[in-house]
Amino acid sequence: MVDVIKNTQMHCTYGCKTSKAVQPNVAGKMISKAKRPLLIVGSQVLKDEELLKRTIEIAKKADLPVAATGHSISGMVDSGVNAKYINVHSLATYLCDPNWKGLDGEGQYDTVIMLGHIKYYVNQVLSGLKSFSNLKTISIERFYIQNATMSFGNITPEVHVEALDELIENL
Amino acid sequence: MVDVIKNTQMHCTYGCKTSKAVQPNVAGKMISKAKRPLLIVGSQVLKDEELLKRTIEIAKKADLPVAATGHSISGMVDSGVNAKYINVHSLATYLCDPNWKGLDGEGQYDTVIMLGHIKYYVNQVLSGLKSFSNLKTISIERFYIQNATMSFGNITPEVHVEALDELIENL
Amino acid sequence: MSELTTGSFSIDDLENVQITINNIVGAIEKEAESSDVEMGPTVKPGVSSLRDWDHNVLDRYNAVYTPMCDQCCYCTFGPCDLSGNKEGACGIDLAGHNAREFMLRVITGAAAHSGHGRHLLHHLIGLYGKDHPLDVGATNIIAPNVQLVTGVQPKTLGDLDDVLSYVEEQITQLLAAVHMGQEGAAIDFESKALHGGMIDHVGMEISDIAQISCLEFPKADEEPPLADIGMGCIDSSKPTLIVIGHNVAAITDIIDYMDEKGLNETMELGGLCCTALDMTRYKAEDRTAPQAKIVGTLAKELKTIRSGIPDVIVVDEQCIRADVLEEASRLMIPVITTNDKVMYGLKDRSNDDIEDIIEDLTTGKEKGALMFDYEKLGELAPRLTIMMSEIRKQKGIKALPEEGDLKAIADTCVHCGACEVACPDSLPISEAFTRLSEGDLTKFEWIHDKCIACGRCEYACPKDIDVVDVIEKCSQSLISEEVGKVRAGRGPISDPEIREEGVNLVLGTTPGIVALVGCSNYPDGTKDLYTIADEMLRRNYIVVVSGCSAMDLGMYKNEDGLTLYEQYPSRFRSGGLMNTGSCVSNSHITGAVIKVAAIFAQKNISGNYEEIADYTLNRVGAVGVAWGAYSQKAASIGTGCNRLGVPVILGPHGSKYRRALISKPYEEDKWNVFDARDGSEMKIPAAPDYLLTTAETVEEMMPMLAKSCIRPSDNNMGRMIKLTHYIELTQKYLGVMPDDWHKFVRTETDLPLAKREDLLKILEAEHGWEIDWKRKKILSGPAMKSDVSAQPTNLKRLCKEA
Amino acid sequence: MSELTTGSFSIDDLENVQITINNIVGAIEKEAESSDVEMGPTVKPGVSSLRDWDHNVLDRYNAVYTPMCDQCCYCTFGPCDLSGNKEGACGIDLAGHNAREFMLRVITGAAAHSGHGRHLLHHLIGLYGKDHPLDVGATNIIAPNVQLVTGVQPKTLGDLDDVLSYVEEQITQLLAAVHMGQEGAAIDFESKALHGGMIDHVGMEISDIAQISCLEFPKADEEPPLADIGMGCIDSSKPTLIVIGHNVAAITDIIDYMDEKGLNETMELGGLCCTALDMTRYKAEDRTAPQAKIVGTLAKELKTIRSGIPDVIVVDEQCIRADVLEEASRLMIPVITTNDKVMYGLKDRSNDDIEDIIEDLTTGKEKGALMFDYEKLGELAPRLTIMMSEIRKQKGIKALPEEGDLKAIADTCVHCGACEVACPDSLPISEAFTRLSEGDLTKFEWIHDKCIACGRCEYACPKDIDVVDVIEKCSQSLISEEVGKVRAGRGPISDPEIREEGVNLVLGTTPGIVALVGCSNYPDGTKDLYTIADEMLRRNYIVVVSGCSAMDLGMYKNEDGLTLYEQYPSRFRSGGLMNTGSCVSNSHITGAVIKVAAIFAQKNISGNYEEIADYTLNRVGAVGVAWGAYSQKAASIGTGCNRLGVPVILGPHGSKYRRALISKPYEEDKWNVFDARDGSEMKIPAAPDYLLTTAETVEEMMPMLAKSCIRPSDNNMGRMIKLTHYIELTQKYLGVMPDDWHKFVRTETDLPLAKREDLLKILEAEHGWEIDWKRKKILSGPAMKSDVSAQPTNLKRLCKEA
Repeated sequence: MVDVIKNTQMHCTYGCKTSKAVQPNVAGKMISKAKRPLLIVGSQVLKDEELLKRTIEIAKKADLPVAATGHSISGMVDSGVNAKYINVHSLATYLCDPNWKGLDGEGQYDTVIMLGHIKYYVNQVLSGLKSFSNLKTISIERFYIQNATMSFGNITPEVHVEALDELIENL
Repeated sequence: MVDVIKNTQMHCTYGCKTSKAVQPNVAGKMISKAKRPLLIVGSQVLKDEELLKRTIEIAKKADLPVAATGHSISGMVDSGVNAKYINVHSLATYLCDPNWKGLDGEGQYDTVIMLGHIKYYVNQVLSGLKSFSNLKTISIERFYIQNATMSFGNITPEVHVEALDELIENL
Repeated sequence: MSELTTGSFSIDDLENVQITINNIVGAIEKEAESSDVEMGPTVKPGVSSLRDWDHNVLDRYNAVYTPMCDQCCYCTFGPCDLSGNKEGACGIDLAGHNAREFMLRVITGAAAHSGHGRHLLHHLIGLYGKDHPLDVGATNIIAPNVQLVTGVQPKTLGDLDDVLSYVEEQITQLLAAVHMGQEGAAIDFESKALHGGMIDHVGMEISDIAQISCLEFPKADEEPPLADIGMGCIDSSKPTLIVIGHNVAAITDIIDYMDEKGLNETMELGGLCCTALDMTRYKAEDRTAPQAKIVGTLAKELKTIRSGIPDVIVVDEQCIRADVLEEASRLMIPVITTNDKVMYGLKDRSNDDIEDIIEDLTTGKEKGALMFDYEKLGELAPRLTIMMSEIRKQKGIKALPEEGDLKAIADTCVHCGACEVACPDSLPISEAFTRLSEGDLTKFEWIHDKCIACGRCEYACPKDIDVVDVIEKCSQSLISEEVGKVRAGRGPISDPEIREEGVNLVLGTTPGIVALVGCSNYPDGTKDLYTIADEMLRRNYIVVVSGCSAMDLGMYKNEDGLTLYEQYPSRFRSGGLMNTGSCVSNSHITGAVIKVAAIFAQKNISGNYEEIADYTLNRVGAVGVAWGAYSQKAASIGTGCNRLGVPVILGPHGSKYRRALISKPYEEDKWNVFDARDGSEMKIPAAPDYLLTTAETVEEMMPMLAKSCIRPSDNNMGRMIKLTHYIELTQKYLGVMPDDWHKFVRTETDLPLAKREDLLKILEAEHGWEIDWKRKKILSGPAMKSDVSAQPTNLKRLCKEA
Repeated sequence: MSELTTGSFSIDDLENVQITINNIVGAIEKEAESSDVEMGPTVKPGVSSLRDWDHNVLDRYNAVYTPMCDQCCYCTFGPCDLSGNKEGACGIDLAGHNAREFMLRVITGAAAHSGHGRHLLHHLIGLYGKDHPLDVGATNIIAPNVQLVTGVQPKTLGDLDDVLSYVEEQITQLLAAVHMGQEGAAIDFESKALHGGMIDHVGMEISDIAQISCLEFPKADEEPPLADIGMGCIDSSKPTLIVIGHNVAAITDIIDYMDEKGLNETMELGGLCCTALDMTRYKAEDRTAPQAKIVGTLAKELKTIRSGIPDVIVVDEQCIRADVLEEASRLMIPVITTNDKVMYGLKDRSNDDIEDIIEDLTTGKEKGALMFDYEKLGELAPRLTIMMSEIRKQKGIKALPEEGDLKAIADTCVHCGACEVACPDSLPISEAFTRLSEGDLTKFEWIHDKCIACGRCEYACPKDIDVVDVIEKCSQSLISEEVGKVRAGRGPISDPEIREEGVNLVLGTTPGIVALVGCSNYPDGTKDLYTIADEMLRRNYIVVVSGCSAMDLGMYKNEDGLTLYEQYPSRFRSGGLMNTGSCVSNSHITGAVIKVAAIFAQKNISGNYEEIADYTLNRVGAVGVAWGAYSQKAASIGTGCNRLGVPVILGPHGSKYRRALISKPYEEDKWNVFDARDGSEMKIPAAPDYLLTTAETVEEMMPMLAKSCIRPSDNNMGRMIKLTHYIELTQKYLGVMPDDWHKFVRTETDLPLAKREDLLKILEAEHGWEIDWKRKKILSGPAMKSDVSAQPTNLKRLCKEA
């Protein structure tokens, strides 16, 4: 089992509320249990093939709809994943709106999973969700993200890949 | 053994750096080991006789010089404790000055112990020491004080008295 | 055309054109010539003009930082971790950033006051014209702060306009320096903060002299009328209109309408915060007792709304709880906003018909309205109040829990302690619930007096208990007895008063001026303030109060049921107690200090800031106290005092301003000044030993006050009096002798008469001083000489050559 | 006296008195009459005057908060926990507080610009007099922002003075609202933020037109000269004087002195940040190539100092690293401060003899000096530079580590990763050290281009490694090649240019204006900006740049070694690339937009803000980009654009401004406007679908830019062109068709010609539109009608009755 919760160092705090460090197996199970999950994939997945591969695998295995932010969609064309491009700042705005019908018109989500984002950017965007929505946000990035509900700690790229593999096993 | 480190809830954070929660026996030993310690006693000791009694006991048993802030000195007259009145804000200023000679002219202190202070006030005053001095600050208040180097957690007045007793045993 | 002055005139051949001459270049110089008004070196000082003075003062009174946060989140390079005085991405360190943070608080406070002044001035010029004369009572120095800083001696409302533009320019310059990549040195942020504080007193003064001159306020009145104060003085059976804020401009029309329509018996008009104070000054120039009642301070806002008593609330600006609309609309109380600083998102109804607005508000279609037309407001608010009173009764609007439900509510408490962590003063709420469960209301009653009704406990409660409601309900009988008296704000101190008292202040025979200013929010309610004022008045200090402090002081009575206002004269003299007025009336306190230099010492004050500040620091024993937790305005008021050489003590919450100015008495070389007679150096006592600091308790503060008033210029009688109080207060409140009393002794005649022999013995035995016991004289020992004709100054340039 | 105007005159019988008439009451109205200048409804709007417009816009573009901290520490009631949108002790909630925080950033930026303007204006009026005429080139609208907001058409320097007082009054009013207990509604803080942004453009415009008019800057010049840029263009063998900041007022005397004494070959004069840009504009009106060199942006400051190349540093104001003095003095580089916003605690030497100052600085007795006398500075700085160069050589001052030591330094790294946590862009420093240990410098070279040299890594390092030094040393060969060309700032867009291009913009046949503004600090160096500009220029967008963006754009060259400045014309036309100038020249970008309405659409602009903003929002396809991490000024510049109806995209760091304005395209009722011809409602496309937002990557931003330029007023040709770019850019950068392209199609002629048939098929198959395949016409489907003569407006009041 990979331990990803040892290092939760942050450069700065956003206040008192801090995300719960979570292990990959637990995260995997939570994702599987979610009623209306959304995998939000950032453009950093394009910088690492291993990461992209696992991203696609997660989406497929858990049958997760994908919100592809930045230009990450370009890595998922013809991958068989149900992905739609959306700007992450807009998406976070809609996620706070109980009237939003989701990317598929089926209604608002209850859990979002963040992967492949720029660290400070995703933390910032999640800060809005933290205070202005009831959404559960699970960060499976390789950085500790304070403003998520749950997050991996700070890990190396290698450990990150292992952790994602373990997460996939638990889906 | 009294466990005083369970609850370290704060209302607000003063940044990333947070004091280490410490148990009474450990605190007691650290005080005993300090080369040049100073017990800084606040006026809240006057509100609780049990607290005042133990304050005096700590000072005597560990042979600690006492800086009596607020009007706490009025509770220590004729108690046999080596106490001097000083304003806590001024004291904290001098504690940041390497040239200060201490209350007794013998030189700067290396460890200060805080007891009997108003919670937000002592936390605020310690925030200056945290960033602008190398002093070790040990809070043995009944509240978790983020800006100390070490601190008890949040405890009830009853547990506080027990904790101080245990600390005294370990002096 | 040789009589051309500022003002307006028309020219025949330019039809429909009126020419306004705002400013005649050289006019100030000309006036100086013609009327022998000397100008000092810093007329309208810029950001750096008084920097030398600041650095001089800051060299002794060091900036002490206690950060609220060791991060910076100003710009998008960040957030940056500055802990341990690290540098952020822009290169600023924690000391620099904290100095900047403090400066920002100061200019926020200054902007609030001068923004208020600008609004008032626009309003009053609109009503009375630019040529309306300024009249603030028996004084030749109408605007001491304005004159000191800008050299301008304003005579009309219009004259204030230009001075206010100067204020706004300076505030903008200071705000600019807050920007990323500007000042890099903490000490220069400090100088900027001091500049902002000075500017604040100019802004406050403009605000207050404008309203005093136009709105028939008491004018340097030694016997202004008394007004009712307290939650208990509102007759809740009547329709009740409550106004909240700091700017009476919007409210005078309401008072006039009520007078005109004879509604004063029909309905209640009560106010919270400084608007309330200024309501009692309105048309009180002739000493008629005001109709309007003061409900209380900021700390009473939530409690007043929660009581359900107001039928309509009108807010103007400053110190208004941000949740007024939300809280009020839950109880079907319409809210009218009247100022662009506070608009609550409400629809602007200024151009709408009153009947339409009333329709929308009485039916609940709208929760409130924005109204900039004050004449309309004057009619709307009272009429609406009378209607809403009826409607709210009919609807059976219920506020606060029933007494019978209290136990059940208490039983829901799980005693998690979250409320106590959230409480700014860690009040024992959990214990009070335990007692309430047992049917005992007294612990909540006890809390009521300490609680500032901020409401943080309610947000923290996992069981959603409305804690504030419980506190208030448990304290109903206490609240109904909350009635007192406040003297309406008198405005400035008159020249005759200064003329009489100046010498006593400078020589020390009047031991000092203690100014109690700022907000309430005293965890121990009103009692602390009473204790301070009573003690100092008995000891013949001059006590000056303003704003919320002035209110709170009127809430506490002696055994005979008298407030301090009723016990002490309202004259500027030893043992006198004066309420100058609202927040902006704080400028009259610095104004009085400036006038001491101008009138008693015959100093030129025009554009002569440094010299007057130096005079104050070395000769005028004055000290300010802002005891409660407070907004940014206390930072600016206090900092303005500091630059002028007046020290200020804050309560423990004041540590959260994050910056103090504290000296080190053990740095002996810092306690020298020049003797202006010959430029020689002279040793001075280490007092005041701070310019801005905090005290932990009222007991600690008492001796601090006495010591803070000691000055190098004290004559022997003065020093003896001050030392007596310092020693007595230390003994009384700390139970010991002060350990530095001997440092203030220059000669045996400085020693308190009654204890002289005992003290001489101590000096001999403990400090090794040589005493001639026959003549009871000190032969050696004192570090300082006693020389009453010495002229202590920090400024080399003021010294004659040796 | 009928020709009496504002200005100064003397009167014979009043000796030594000069009368200045600042303002003639009714003059504006009179001029309006005489020259047919209409006045709009909001001349010099107060804080609430344009609130209706703001609420109108905010109803569609909602404020989106992403707090940097969920606490508030403004006042001493706090700190308060606002997480989960709780209320603090004063009743404010997290949304309200965040809106306030954003507003504070905006007015901080606005104050920086207008504080800069005030300083410049004082300085230039001192040199040139109040009557100095304003001249900014071929335009009848000298100051479009000033005129739009205040109704004033300034003709002289003196005319700007009064406008600036208005700006300062507004900033003070807004700062006042930051105070505890003022505004309670987030939406009204938003309105105040928008007000501050608008005011900022007035302040910027004043600054720039003042300096253009006095300092012989290019005046709406279509071919301003090229200047050298880059750390590589400084000849480090010569004595080097480096100036840093934003205000050229202090520097012109240095340039003049160097010219006069023939020092241009003897020594190097280089600048960082906007002062550098304005140095290249100084006396460039006649298109002579500037002598001064641009070293680079804020991101180059620390690297430049650490290189040890500067012999003397002169700073003025804004965007100067706070540690300049500390860093410079380690390398024995004296620092001269010249502005009261940045004084570094240095002694004021303005009144001292130059020789004494040189003595103190060359001997190291003082680390620097404060100098407000710019004439003296002009001589001091170059002379000192030449002397310090010799002294520093003799002393053997060593900067940066030796190449031979790099491996040893790398070996001390313990790979704890603290530097990467501290790095704003999480750069792989640890890995670079591993590689460096192996003798491979390339990873650090790679980092160099991404690193903004903030220095946070060094503070985080437990081994005290000077990481920035290592990065810089490893990249020496790269740095020596950092040379480029920047076109000197041209100033405003001329009236003839607008006259020619206006129609294309409004009809959409020129697909849009893309403005690249703001600071550098792009994690991908200069390449991102080049990519954007190159792509959009090829597509015939108009590209306007300013400030640090203008610098960075000059750093990247094509295969032929040409910068974009050398490839594209500097004219305001389709495919034109213009550098307007420094930070304050951003006002010319909004100025151009205002002029489109004034000149092309013949709209009155005086005091007519709302109508022009409405016109822009609905008809002018312009979009701003501020890509880097940035100071508060981007917040104010961007917010000023927003109120005028111009959307702005920020890079990912921009999310830390904590507030965006984002619409919800799925809220269909928000995408209606009125047709001014008859007041009927018309559907409009959901573009722009934000006013302020962020993009994650340059690739994502490309299609966003194209979509942001779509407007209801596009004719079919215009819509076709814009849609073509939107589809092509989405396909090129995201690899897919945009999923909302069909929503912008009103009729078949809106469809890109080349793909028309394919797209019609998709519309039929996927969206169920009815197609007449014979005539290739759309029979049903589009939500919007195509009606080029429609007059889309958000303002009911502008509509004719049906």
